[in-house]
Amino acid sequence: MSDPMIDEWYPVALFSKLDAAGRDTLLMGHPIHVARTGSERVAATEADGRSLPVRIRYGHVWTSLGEPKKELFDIPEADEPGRRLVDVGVVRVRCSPLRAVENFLDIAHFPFVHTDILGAEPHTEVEKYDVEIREKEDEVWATKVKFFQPQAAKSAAGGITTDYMYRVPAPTCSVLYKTCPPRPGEWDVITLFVQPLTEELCDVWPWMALYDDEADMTDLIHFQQMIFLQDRSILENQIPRRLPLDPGMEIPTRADMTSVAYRRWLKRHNYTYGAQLVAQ
Amino acid sequence: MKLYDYILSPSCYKVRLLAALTGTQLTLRPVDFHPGGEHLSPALLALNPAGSIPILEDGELVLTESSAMLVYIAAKAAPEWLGSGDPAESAQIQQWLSFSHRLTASLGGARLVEMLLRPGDLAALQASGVKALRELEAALAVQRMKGDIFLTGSKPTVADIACFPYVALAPDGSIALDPYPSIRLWLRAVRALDGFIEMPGIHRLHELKPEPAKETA
Amino acid sequence: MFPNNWCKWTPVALSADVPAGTVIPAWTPTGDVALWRSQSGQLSASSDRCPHRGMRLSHGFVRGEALACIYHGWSYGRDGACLRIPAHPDLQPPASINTRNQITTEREGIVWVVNEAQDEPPPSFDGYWPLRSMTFQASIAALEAAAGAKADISGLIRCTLGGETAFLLAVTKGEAETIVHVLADKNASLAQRIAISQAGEQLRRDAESADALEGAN
Amino acid sequence: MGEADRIISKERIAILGDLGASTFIPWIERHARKLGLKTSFSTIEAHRIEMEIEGPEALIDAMEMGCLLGPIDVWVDEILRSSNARSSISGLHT
Repeated sequence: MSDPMIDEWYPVALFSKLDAAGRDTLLMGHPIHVARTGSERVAATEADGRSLPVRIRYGHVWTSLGEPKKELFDIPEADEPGRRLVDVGVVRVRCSPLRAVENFLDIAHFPFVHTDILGAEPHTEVEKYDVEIREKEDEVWATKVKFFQPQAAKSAAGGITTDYMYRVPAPTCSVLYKTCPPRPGEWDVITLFVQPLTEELCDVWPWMALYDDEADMTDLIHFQQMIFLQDRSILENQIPRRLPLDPGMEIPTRADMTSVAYRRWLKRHNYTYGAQLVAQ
Repeated sequence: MKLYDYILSPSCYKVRLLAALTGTQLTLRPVDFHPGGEHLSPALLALNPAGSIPILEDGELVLTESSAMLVYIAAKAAPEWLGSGDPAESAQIQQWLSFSHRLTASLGGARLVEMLLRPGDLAALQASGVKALRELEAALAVQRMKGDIFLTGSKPTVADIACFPYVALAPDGSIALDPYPSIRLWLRAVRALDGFIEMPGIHRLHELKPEPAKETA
Repeated sequence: MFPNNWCKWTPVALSADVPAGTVIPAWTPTGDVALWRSQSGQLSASSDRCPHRGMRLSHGFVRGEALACIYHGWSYGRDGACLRIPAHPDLQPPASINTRNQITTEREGIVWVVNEAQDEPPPSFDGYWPLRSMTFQASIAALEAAAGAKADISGLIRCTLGGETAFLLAVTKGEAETIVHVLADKNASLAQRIAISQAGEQLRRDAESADALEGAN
Repeated sequence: MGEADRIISKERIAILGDLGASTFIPWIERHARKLGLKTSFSTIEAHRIEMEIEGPEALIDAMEMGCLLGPIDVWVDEILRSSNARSSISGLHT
């Protein structure tokens, strides 16, 4: 049975940084070349010369090794006027692409890994929140997530309880909506786009669409890079490297509800590239 | 003092760290090193033709080498970080400052390849990184036999700060620190210093804080 | 070499490399362990994997008498039982959530680990001074060839390093990796101990190049 | 909710889905043992398993989390608990 993940869209380059010489990279173990061919045009080709479908969205170039049955997922907020779109850049991580997404969906690690920024002891409790798999959209959603944060964003001055929503629209992509300190009632959008190089190696391309008129663009980039780099040593030291779809060697609790829903959704769709099927 | 800074740069972090440890105020000017490549922009090349960061400005003075910045900050704010003035000790501090450039080239090079996808011969960088770590481990083992924990004695100096970041972040370049017990204790001693600050990839020493008491309902 | 037919214990570290309130990674034939010493000085060897989500516990932290995981802060007592799940602060975790600790003991400055209870304690190396632990990217055979001596009945390789008598406790980690705990005579002076430590570096170079030559043939 | 984590409760749980694989019951028992929970099965069918579980609510929640995912050869549609009508993360019918 071929993995249906082959038909999904994946980020393979930052559009603003892609030139005519392009870049050689890997997608699910296959060497590919991505290069700019015009002011708004990009070509992606496999090693044998086969050209791959391309989309340019959310600051990134997207392609697929298979035949995508669905258009690249929509992030409506990306087109809202007044938002600042932030290309955060790429970071390579020696872990399963699925583990990178799962970690992004996790809040319980904030006090220990993002200490004094996204969380701090003694505020470690994860309160009940809602998780659902939206059938029409075929996406995982976690809503009514709340967590106390000493410095939730670059624009946050002090500690506040931050509201979150998480969305998984594709097996290696996640969109996070969080309270936007300068504009109560609006949500900042922070995404994690993951390029699966192999089942145990990935390139992570964070991207943001923020309401923040004050902060310097570089500050915004640095803040998000700082957060993600605090996670990197965790991701590279989880055993096994692949994401277990059988939790027999783990102990998920209610705080891991989003992780469980994400893994269930992967399992239902047979999205197993980067997954470990049997607990060992 | 104004520091042209990048949050993920261990060399910039050296300067931020010593400033924090000595109570020196820095004005940070973030540089979009990755993905923007701003360090190679005309404005920054005019300040530092080498195209590297950090850059430290203090009035007319412009410094472009992190070791020089450490010496400058220590001399201005906390001369004890330059050692006691004993000739042998001063020379050893200089030797470790020079050694730190080998760490930047090897461990730092491997990290740039592994983490930020910069071109480079990863296996060669890792091999020279391991060689440097073994040299450091051997030296620290001898220091411990003498009853000292830091590179040149019982007190930390700019030598320790110059070597600390790239060593602590060696795993970012897929170089394990597991085989180095003396390095591990030295890293911990630096991290436990009063006023220590972290950078991404170096976690908080949570053990220094007591377990939070259970909130009573 | 260890472990062997008569001794199931593995020497995993030197006591001095695990001071109170620290955790280090260590290797045993039955799996990696997070070797940690509580604030009161008690040693434990936990499986190096948090039962919650698989994070290596050797990256964690020791507070009081408990080892905590760096990822979500789950903490475990000396018997391996889970003590605290910070995401659910009011929950008293069941003892069945457990890090499955191995048995550990210390004798004369060497930490030994075994996975099931033994009638015999590990061998005593009274009269020796544990100097340092080193990892060789070399087989035990290459180590013995470089040292010019074979392990005796007690598992000890007695050789001359830097003109001084040294003793090596070798643990075979894999075909091409050996962990070596270097000991000196208890009466060795500081200068003699330093000489042995430095000469250990040459011993490693010799053993590793011997293996490399063999690989080239 | 903190209170509930300390109170020992007894719940009836029904697991619905494609549960026929012989691996599942031993898997559930093993997972319950790991959580220190007492379980007793009253129904074991290919599409429905019912059991009684006793322990702190947070651990019964954890049991629910584990079983929702389960071993790879089992698919759990949803888990019904006597304490709340339906699990909050079920509802995937494809």
